[in-house]
Amino acid sequence: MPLERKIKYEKDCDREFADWVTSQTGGENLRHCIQCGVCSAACPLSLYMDYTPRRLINMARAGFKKEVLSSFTIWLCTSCYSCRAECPKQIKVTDIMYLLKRRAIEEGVYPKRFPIPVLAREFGRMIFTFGRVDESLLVANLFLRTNWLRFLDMAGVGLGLMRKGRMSFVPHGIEARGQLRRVLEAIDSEESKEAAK
Amino acid sequence: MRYQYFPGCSLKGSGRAYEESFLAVFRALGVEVRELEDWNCCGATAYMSVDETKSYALAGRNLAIAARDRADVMAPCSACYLVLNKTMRGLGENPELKRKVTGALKAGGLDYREGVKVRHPLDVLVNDIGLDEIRKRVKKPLSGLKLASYYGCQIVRPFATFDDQDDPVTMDRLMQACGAECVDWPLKTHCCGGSLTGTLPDAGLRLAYIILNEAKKRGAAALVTPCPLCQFNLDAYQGQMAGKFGRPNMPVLYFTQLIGLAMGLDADELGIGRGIIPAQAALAGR
Amino acid sequence: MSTVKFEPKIVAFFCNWCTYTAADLAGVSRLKYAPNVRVIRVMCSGRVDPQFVVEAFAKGADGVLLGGCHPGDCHYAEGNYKTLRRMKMLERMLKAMGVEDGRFRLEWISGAEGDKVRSVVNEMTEKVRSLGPLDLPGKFREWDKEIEELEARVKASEAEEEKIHA
Amino acid sequence: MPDKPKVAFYWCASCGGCEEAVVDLAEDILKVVEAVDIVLWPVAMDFKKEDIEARADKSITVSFINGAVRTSEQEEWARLLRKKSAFVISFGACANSGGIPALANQSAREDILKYVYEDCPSVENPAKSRPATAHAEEGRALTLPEFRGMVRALDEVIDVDYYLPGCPPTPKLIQEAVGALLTGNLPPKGTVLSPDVALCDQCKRKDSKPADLSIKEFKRPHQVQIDPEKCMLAQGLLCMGPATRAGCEALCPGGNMPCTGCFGPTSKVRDHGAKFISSVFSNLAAKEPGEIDAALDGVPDPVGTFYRYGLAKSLLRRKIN
Amino acid sequence: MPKKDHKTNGLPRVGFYICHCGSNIAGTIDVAAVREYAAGLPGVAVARDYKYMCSDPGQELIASDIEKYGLERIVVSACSPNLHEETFRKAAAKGGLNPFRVQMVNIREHASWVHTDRASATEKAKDLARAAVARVVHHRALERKRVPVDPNVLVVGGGIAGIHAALTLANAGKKVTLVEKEATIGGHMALFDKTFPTLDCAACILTPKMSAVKAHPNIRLWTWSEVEKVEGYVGNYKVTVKRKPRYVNEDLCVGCMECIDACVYKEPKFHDKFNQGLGKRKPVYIDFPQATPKVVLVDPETCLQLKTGKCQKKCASVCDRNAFDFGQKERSEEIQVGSIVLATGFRTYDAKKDKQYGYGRYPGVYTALEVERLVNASGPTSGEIKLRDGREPKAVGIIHCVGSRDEKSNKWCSRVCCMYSLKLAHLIKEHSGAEVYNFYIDMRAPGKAYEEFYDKLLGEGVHFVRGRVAEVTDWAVSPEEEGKLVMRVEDTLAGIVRRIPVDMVVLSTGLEPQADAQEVRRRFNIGCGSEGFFQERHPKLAPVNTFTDGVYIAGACQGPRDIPDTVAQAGAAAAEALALIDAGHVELEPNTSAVAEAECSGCKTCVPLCPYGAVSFDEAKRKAAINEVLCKGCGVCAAACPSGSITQNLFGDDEIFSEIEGVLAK
Repeated sequence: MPLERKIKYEKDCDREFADWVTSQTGGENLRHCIQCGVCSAACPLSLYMDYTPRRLINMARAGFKKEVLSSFTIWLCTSCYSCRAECPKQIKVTDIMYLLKRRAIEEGVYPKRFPIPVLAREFGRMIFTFGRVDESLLVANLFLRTNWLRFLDMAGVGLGLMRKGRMSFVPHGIEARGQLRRVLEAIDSEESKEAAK
Repeated sequence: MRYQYFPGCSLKGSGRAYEESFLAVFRALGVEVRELEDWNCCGATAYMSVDETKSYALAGRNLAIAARDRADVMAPCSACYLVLNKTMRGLGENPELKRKVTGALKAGGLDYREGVKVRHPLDVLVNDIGLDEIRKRVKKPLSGLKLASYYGCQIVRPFATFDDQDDPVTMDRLMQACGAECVDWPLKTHCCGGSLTGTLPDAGLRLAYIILNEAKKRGAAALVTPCPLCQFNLDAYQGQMAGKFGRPNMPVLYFTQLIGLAMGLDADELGIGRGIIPAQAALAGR
Repeated sequence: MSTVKFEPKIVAFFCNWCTYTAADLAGVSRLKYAPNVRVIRVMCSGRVDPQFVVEAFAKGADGVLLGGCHPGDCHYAEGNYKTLRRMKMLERMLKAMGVEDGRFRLEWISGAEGDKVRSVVNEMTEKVRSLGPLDLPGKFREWDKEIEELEARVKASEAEEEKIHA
Repeated sequence: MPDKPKVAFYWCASCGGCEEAVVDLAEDILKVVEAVDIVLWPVAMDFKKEDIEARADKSITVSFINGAVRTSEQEEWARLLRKKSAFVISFGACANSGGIPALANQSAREDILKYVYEDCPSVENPAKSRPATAHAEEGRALTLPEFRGMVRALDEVIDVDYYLPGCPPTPKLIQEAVGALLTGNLPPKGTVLSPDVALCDQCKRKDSKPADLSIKEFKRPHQVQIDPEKCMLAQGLLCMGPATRAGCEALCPGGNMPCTGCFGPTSKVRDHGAKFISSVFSNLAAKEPGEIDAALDGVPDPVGTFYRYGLAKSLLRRKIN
Repeated sequence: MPKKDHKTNGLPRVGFYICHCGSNIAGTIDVAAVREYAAGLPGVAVARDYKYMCSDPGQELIASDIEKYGLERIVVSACSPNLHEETFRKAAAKGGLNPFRVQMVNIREHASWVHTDRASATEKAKDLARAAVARVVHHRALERKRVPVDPNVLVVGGGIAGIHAALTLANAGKKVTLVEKEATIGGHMALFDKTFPTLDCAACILTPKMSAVKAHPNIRLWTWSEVEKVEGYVGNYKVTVKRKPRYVNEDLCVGCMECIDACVYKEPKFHDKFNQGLGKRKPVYIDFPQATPKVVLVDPETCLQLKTGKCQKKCASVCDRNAFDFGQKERSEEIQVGSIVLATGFRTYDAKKDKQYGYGRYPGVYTALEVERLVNASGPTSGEIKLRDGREPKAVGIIHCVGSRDEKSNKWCSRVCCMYSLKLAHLIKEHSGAEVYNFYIDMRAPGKAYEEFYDKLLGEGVHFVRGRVAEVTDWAVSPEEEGKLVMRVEDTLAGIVRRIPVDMVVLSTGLEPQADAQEVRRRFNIGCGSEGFFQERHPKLAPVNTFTDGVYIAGACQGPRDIPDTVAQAGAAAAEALALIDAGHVELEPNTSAVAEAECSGCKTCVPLCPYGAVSFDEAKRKAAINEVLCKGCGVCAAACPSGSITQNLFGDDEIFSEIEGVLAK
């Protein structure tokens, strides 16, 4: 069995990453965490997580960038905000999950063909083009892009919905698509300006 | 009384019954509800994980449009309700973000103004219209109907603006006003699995099942909810659950549908038939 | 305006029991804030006579800050209510005399609010900086130039006569 | 004939009321006239500037100068009289502290001229011509005095020996002053020739003032039937008496009008208005900011109320603009 | 070196001293530059700097210079006057100068400690020095008024703190009035069964002290009473006390309790506050057998006679002492005291606020105080641990930090919860043999023999789970969870989330300020910290003093603390009061106001402004007059006097105007 070094050397810790997290909106009082674990206990998904939210928070502020960004935990968050509601230090755990997801997508470190980041990207693509989301189309795309076999398994759902008139494959977008694009592009240029600085 | 109405994508798709019943009820109450013109996707929570600023801008566009009218905005979809409120707070607390977003909106010829109120129909029904008014309108009380009121997460968290985060009661009081009975149970705001039902069924379906199963245990004949995604997960996936955990066979209705029934509106007008799990039995021909 | 950055001069009147104590606390807690304020200690904000405020402006203050205990917390029961009443009238008078809002500020700061001292002093310093110098002594000199000229002229003409007579 | 003390009267920016006050000495004026030679009194007799210029310095025993100083001419006369007089007495509120004319210190010079010569509804001046300090025509040059940037009290222009307060000073105070000068038993220089105590001391309504005023609202004289006995402040009328120097024997309260402060403050007060604010408003009934503001709305014109006679000598001197 | 004949052109000769305070000041301010600058100021005859002005040589320097240079005024530029003004006044007095001719400049707290830029901090120090020199010239020689101290003491609150303070004072021969708002003294301690870490029974150590209070000739015990009004000043307080009606004459009742048996209500059926509602009582009752005074009282809310006037009054008829008096009315009594000890204690956090723990929803959820009563032999279950439904718990979970260390409720650590939770864990295990889980965030056992106690509990096999419980719920995911209360928590040391089914949940609620803390502190004119506990004068150096002389605080009203600390503090408060009494007199600050009679117009503006009635209107002279003993020196009258005829010592117009001019003159 292959041996792997578990001990952390200080050089393995990425201070810059820790500072980045705490500097983001939502990350403000991350450093105040007293590791009580109430977030983990309140989380309905923690039972599937590789690291509990509490551990993830601690690893983030310690700068364990690799483990944090590649963790399964951030992708399991359904943003039900239970953690944030219970946190005695009012740490915005959910928002922190969001910003970690964003960073992971930027750096391309997430399980390949793992549906959730794809879902997120699909959302983006669809909103850009139509201004609205057509769930059915979204779901269909999603499964075709990840694991189309599962699509068959889920097809039952789709058929049921269709029978009940709850599915439409014609994407109805907004009229002012141009306007919407201008708005989103304005953000891009603004952010690229900042990047330049 | 007059309100603007932000449907959001779900209420035009899988949540159609929600829109139908919501509009029907407010029509019957004589409250004017106007759909926000050319609204766009609220930027839903999942999008937050692609680009935060853009998701603020997306919601910002809707708020800018809403600001042209003084009337409060009703957002029946929990996600929309949360995202729009979160955006207002976010822009309020973070001037830098506000500068970016309002700037971008300007580029699109829109101007963002503060002071728009985004509210949930539950809030409006209980605090603006009032339970007494509802009681007055009840023609066919839902007497004998045992319900488990399930709120889901995002209308009380993180911003508990009109109800308690752990033990909300608004919808229970509404259902009681309609003559129904609400079981006492602890899962009112537990997670239904959100988008995981689709992306990670093993995880998502389990959560959904726990809720349906507990409701059943407590003797509820049906689940009532104010959230389209919850309704979708809890209703549409019961078939998938069957294989893994067992078949709850529990109809999942929108609170607007039940209010509508109590007020004597026509079941089809309220989209009762659109449920994957038929509700007729539970509603005993109401 | 001169090229050197304008540093506002702010005179503060702090009540001994709350705001002065809070300022001490800020010190003990090593909070850092702008060095533009000069504190004058009074036992109670109720001791502060609106004359002190206008005098401070007349003698060259760019801003005047008055700090007392929160309403209901006055060490002398109700001194701060008397302060509030007077100062609200004074504010109206100052406005009418063309002293911009923000040059005079009344704040309730309890002995436990060292951090509020920091934020109030910093905010006010920035506010007054943005308003620019008030510099009444300078303005007085400016205004009085016109009569000095005449005085000089009179003296000159008298000197002329002296010559003629002589 | 024996060399009688020489006396000069001069008026700067004033309404003439102070001159009236002198006339109000009635037959006593004759005594004065017997006792002194009047060498200058523009309002009553015809003298020329040259006459005064021709006099030896300090040859005038005393000059009574009333009115505030607004123009260069007034400054010249003030300086001239200062030079020629042994004593200069600042006569009346305008000379002492700017008086009513000093209320103009709330407006900039330009605004005043623009209004008076252009915007005033009753003015017809399409050419928008303004008085010029120098004008030449057919070889003749005409000059006008300079209109200064602000109104000044007399002692802001020249050195003053004594002050007679009041708008106008009362005959009694004038007599006492003249008497003191003639008999030569004089108080220290710079003294205001009136008791150094506030007016309540002389006011008949003093006893009707409650121990606890706690004023609820302010009214203006035209808004109420004023009780002729009761303390004005107790009736919600802003009476400057408590903050104003005595000497007039409470003429206005006697005439059922609140004191407006023409005698100026007592010697220990630097700013009449600020001090008055400090006293009266401490005794409002209101506690909450909202209530307090409501009460203060009853004082629509703070500056005009608190500095009616003293703006020129207020610590801020004029509106800053 | 300037000589004695140094010219100060007519001005009083000022000595200027600036302190380095080690590097505290010198680190940020150019002390030498300030000294040089001050030396050139008008009137300054000598200017020096020194490492520590407050040290003996520093003070000596001032004293000797006064003689050497004929100094008439002293300015010391150092720390806050609130710290050392007294020190330097004494130094001046030692040198033969009137102590009030000294002015301090605060360049430490207000400059060196709060600024970073040396140049601007030094500028500030110069400005302040200039102002002080300009102002000190006007300082007149003043005398401190001496007023005698009333040796009687008021102790408010009859918990262990109040009891201990009262006894200490009484044993020292002082007359003490102990006022308690409940019907019995004993406070929270009387509710406890055992006390940590020694596990000796609370009653055994408390009740003897309670009866000692009752029996003590020097203590007047007023229970069922509250302080209404406090007037006066240090050494001479006039206190009004509200005495609530008991409907039983205290002097006649001997506490035989026959009336309780006789009551027309055969069974006790009313909420028993003392037992946290776990037991029931009758309309006529006594809190607990050792209640002190051992006197019954009648509850007007539930007593038939008092509600309807129609009752056989069996209670009264069986009382051979005729102690019953249904006509009793509330009354107020006035007492004179010289000093006051406040020991008003704390309240526990309202567990209902934390909905996720289901208190009030699930009968199996208890507060720690309720459990104290359950395990107490004299409690409603006489020490048996029975759930509300009568079952005996097989598993019990104790949640720490409920209403503590939580931004949503109380930020602070309540200090005692960890220890009392350990105690309860031990007692529950001992009484019921149940499995006991402690859910803690951090285990805090920082006291004598506390860590050892924790160690003992570890040995006893109590389970410790490090994690804050997210939820107490009754939904089961497995058969063994059915009918149980399930606690969801992360075992943070294992990094694993657990669901633990129990029968009983104990919420270790934190300590909070009393509900009426704000009113009480206003009544006694003291301060509260931001969290609402009474504010001590100095967190380290004056922990039992307040900013109001003669008023001292003891126990948990000042902050959460356990019994040993409370008792120690109560002793300290008593000692402070004794020190004041033994001095026999207090010296009043001389910064009082006075009316210049000749200049007063009698306008009465000042009269209503004084909160202490020190300003009066002399009808004969028709002028205002100030009683300088009553005057506390706020100066509000001086500010308001419309003719400037009132001056305040040390804060006169001349002093303040010259200070204003001083800081601005350049």
